[in-house]
Amino acid sequence: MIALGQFLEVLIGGLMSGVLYSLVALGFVLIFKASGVFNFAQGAMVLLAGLALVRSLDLLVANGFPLWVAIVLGIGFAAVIMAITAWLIERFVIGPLVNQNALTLFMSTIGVTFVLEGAAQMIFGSDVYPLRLFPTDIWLLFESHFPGGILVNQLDVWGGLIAGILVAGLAIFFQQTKTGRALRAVADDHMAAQSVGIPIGWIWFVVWLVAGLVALVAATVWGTKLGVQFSITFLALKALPVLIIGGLTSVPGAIVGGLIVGAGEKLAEVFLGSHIGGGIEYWFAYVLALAVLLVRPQGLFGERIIERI
Amino acid sequence: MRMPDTSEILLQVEGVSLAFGGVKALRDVSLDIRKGEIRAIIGPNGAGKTSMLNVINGFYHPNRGAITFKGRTRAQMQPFEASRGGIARTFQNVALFKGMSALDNIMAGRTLKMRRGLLWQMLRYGPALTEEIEHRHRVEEIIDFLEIEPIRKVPVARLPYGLQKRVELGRALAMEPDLLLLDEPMAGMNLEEKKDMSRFILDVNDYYGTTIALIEHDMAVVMDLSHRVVVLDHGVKIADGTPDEVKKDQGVIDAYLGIAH
Amino acid sequence: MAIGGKEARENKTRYRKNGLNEEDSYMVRNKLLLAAAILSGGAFASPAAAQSEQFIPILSYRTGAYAVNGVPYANGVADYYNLVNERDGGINGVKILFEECETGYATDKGVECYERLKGKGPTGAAFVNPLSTGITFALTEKTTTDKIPIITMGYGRADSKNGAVFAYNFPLLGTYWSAADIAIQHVAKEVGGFDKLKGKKISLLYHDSPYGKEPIPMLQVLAKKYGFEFTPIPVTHPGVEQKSQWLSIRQNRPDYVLVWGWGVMNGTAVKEAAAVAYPRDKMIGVWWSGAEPDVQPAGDQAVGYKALMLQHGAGKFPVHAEIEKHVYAKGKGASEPGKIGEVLYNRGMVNAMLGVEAIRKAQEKFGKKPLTGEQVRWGLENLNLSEARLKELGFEGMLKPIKISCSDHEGARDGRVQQWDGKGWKVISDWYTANQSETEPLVDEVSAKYAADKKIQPRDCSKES
Amino acid sequence: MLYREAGQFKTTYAEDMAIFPIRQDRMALAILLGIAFIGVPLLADFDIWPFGSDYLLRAILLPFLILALAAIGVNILVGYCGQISLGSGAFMAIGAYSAYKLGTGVHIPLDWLGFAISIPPLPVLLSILLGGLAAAVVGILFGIPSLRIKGLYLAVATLAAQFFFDWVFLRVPWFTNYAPSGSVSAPTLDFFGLNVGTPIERYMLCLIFVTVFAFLAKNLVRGNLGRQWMAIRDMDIAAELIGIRPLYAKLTAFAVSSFIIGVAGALWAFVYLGSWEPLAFSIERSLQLLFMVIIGGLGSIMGSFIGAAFILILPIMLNLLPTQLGVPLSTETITHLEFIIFGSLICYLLIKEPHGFARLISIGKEKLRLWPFPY
Repeated sequence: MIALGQFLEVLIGGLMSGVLYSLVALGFVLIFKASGVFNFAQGAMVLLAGLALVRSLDLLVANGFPLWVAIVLGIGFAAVIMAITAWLIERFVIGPLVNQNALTLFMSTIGVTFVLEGAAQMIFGSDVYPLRLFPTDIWLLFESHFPGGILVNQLDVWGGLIAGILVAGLAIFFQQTKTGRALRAVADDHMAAQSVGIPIGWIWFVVWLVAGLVALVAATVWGTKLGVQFSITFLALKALPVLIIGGLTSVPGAIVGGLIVGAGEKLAEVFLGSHIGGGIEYWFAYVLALAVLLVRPQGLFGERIIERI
Repeated sequence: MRMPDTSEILLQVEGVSLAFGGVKALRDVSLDIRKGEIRAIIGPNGAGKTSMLNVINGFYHPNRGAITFKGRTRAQMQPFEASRGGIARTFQNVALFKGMSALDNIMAGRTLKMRRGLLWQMLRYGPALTEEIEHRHRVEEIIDFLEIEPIRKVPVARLPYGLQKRVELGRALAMEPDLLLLDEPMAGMNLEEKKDMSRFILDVNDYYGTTIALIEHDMAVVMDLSHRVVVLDHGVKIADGTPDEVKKDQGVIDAYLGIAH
Repeated sequence: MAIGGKEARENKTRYRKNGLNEEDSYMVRNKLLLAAAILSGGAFASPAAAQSEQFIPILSYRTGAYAVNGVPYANGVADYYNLVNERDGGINGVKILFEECETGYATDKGVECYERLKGKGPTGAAFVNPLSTGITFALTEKTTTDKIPIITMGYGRADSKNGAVFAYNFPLLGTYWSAADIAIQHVAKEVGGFDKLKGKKISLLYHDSPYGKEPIPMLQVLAKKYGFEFTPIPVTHPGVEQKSQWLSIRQNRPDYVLVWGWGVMNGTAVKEAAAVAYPRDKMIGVWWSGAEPDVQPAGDQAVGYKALMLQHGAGKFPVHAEIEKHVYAKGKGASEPGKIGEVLYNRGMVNAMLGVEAIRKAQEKFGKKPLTGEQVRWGLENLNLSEARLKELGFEGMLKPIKISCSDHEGARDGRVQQWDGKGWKVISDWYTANQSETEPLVDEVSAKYAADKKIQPRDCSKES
Repeated sequence: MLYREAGQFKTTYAEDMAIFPIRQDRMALAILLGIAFIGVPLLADFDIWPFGSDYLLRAILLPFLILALAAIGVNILVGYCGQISLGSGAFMAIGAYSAYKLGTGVHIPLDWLGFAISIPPLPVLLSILLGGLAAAVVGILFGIPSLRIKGLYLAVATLAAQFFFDWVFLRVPWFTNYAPSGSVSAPTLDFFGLNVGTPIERYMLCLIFVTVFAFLAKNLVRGNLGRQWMAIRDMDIAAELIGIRPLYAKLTAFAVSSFIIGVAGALWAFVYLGSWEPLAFSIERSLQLLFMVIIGGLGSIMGSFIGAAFILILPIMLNLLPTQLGVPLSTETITHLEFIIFGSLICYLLIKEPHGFARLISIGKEKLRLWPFPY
């Protein structure tokens, strides 16, 4: 008999972890939506952003800057690094590869992943760097109702809040700003967008920049959770099923997909894993994604694929 | 012009309707195609011509109606039923296999006739080799017929549009079809190419006795080639008859002139 | 290439017939080497090595998911070799030539590195130390064929303690089975005796790889013997996501959690333990889960966390002063000076020292010249470091005496327990010695099975000198 | 002037359909095979550098041959049939572990039925081939979703196979014969009484496998089945309408591809690694194989070889070069530089020639044919 308290606790913990996956998945969605590029480098971008942030932060604090100044400057510095990265990627990789098939583009982003991983570690070091931007204490809720209460980590709550703000911000960006609207036009048909005078190179730069900033946000949360280190790049693999379940082109899909994956895999691991050997969360999300695709080949929120001839 | 010898009906479409969401592509259309004839389907853009071909070869499944092919009636065709039953087609926007040579494209049309299994093919020896050579002979006949010998090994993506259309016709012919559906075989061609293509169509009809249904915009071509013409407009059949009859039909004239009705 | 081939062939036959002296043949070989090097763009040519150098490969990982732990270790190894070269002019005058190769903790890269470096130097690799249990498994057979000892200090396959079967494997100072036994001994001590273990719950949080799985059979044996409830909990490589594991732990409330992690998994385990409020002082890491990078990022959350010590811990000893004097003062140090004396740095140093001492031992028998792997193996098997010798070397207080023999390739199986106080590691226990009566039956059983599978005729250790 | 086909007339279709219809190509292939089958063993036999040391054979040629074989398998699925797969590593693992089980004897106790299935250890060759077969069966199973899921969605779906099988071989002790560490080692490589042990013997073994499978694969892709695969790849709807069954074409591609990948996996485990764990067939391996076929050339058997050589050897070269040239760089920097240069080169190649080395070669050949005239 599964205790309700434990079930709720795992469910909540899972949903929260899921939101953290969504933070990474969001970056994928943005780039895929605007340029049809399946960006494997998102994980490496999180690493780069995190390293740039934490290293500059350490340096500033060591030089006597007050913490809040250091944080603002550090985030600014990391944002600049992401902007440079976005420009380089657009200029030297994605720009020249326009109109290539999806597989070639996908592989080129793996190439970019190698470059980013190498460069980030060469410039900023390959140690583990602690980052403490958010509280990591815990709350125990409903202790009167359940023995031991329901454990909630404050960091997860912060992660959820930030994801919410991020999605809202992106929605405003897409709906209200000129660049955002141009971006949606490019996403629909980049040839047509180009012909009405939307500078496509600029738009793609903006998209990669936004994805880079999303990576920076993800890095603040994940860096606090794990410490900024190479292993953060593995998050890309955690975000893939989130993406597929939500649909490659849907921002809300990335969030919902994250919630489903997070809750699903934690529940499966805790309640099923103990019976069949443990470690099933390693593949559970992917099998779930496969199952979703069999029912809806475009993911839950993806645009329907219509075949014509 | 030679008239078809029989009035035997090869394919009969009865009361077919097709809708995508709210858009009605075909509304209660009936038509028949007789064995050995060249049947033209014409109409303004968006009239539902291509949809009709798609219904005939099973790519679209109509919401209502029945299709009788070679005496068997069904609510809808399946692509494999159609191809196995001997319906071949070409496409409005050339649908060749871009990465393959002209020869391989046409050879692909022989798939249904090739029997040897995976293991023999892997060895490419004995029966598999014999079969491959035998079909190569047939395909070379088609290549000769379409006068595309020099380009047989060229990847089709590199061929000019006119030749691509010809290769596509070759691929359809390789299936040795009983019914050949041609979707705008002359679109985008110059006069010279149109003449060639018209000749091939007539020859196919003549020489192999293949029944042909074609969609074409060029009225002169349609009137010259076809035995009977059906006219669609906004998914509705508005006329059906010999070229001369259709030409005089007031509804057809209005439709083409865009008069509201 | 064809011409070169013919020449060499002629050379070989001439050598056989006329007894061409070795030097001439070496020259011809060098010429060929040069020709071939030019033909292949020079990429495969080995630089002509001086005749009097002993080559030692370093298989390290300074990048990737495990770099955090790989870097200090590799630094310790390199610094010690440099110390021997700078201070003593080599091992009895034989300089150490060493080269690093990056494995990234990946098995296939490890195999490539081994193949790349095993033939370097005048006599080939003296020994190899892959710092990865996975690579150890992959190399075990190859090193036996190539006659190169594989030193796996504190890791590797536990059954290779049996030198009669594993002639070339040396899991020095302690295998995982010894570690498991020591950990349980410490738990028993904390709960007040082995009889109190009955009914206790002990979980093993392990890296899901051969490394993490090694202790399981030993712990199962111990669980049966002492009647505690043993639960293995796997963590998938690389170990960044452990929430569900710790939520389970929170529900099951085991009395102790043993941590068998590496790289990011260790730090994450500490943080997640804090996140579910599992007491850190009920966690005991293996000696690979008890270094500074594992606890420092967690800050205060790590206070109280315990880990086994592979004899040594952190801290500076006389040998460190020597290294600072002879290596760092000359600007040849590999590490940031502040990190000298960290746990993994010290372990790298100990590892290098044992290798060097084995070579020194072998030189007693084979002469003061570069030795082959096979000769170094003899040195390892007859290595006997007394308290006095350790003091001479500057390792007093870090290590206990070690004596290796044919039947005991482990040499010593002692350990202590240390605890993190937020700033540094503090030794909190006395010495434990793994109980051989517990480990030995398992070693015999598993190594006998290996010998049968591989059709190895075990050596008769009573006949070895 | 060397590369002309003028004067080479084909009088039968059989001649025209030969595997290499142009004489010069045939000669080049003969020379290549001659070097591979006779030259390398001879050089190695006489201890002539670079074959005197095992490095080139054991650390370069052996993995090259095996990964080239796997790349051929991946190319059949991705390059010829157009179904993107990121799960190739899993199929290598299935081949490896199935071959291991068959080579060491299978015992399935079915107590609830009152009997047990026992198969004695099979000969190594048979185990390897059956390992391939097991991979083919699982390949078919995981190929079924391809009927509905397309493109990158399919690619991610195939990751399910990758991660699931990683886990299975890690978690189910039956597959590792209950080895406590979960690491298993290959049975003795005994081929019809011949023990394959030395590097050169291992090399010859893999060479034979690769040559045979490359020819079989070449025959398949230029036959009827190959045309069906390419038709599905280029335009699946049109293919269906001319009578190609997508189900049959896709599943045969999955089966043949997985079979070859499975055999390669068994060779990787048995012949190259000797002892292995599931991490040897991780997602990195899948990505590496995909790189090989894309850089080498999608839809080209020859390209699989070139791609394998490039992707395998380039990083090693980059890693070796600074040490060889005596550039004083730390291992760390070298490795980071290796990453950066390797990644940049990948991007550069994809931009310069998205169709890979195979296309470069065919362009080169065409130029050579016309040489010295520009066109």
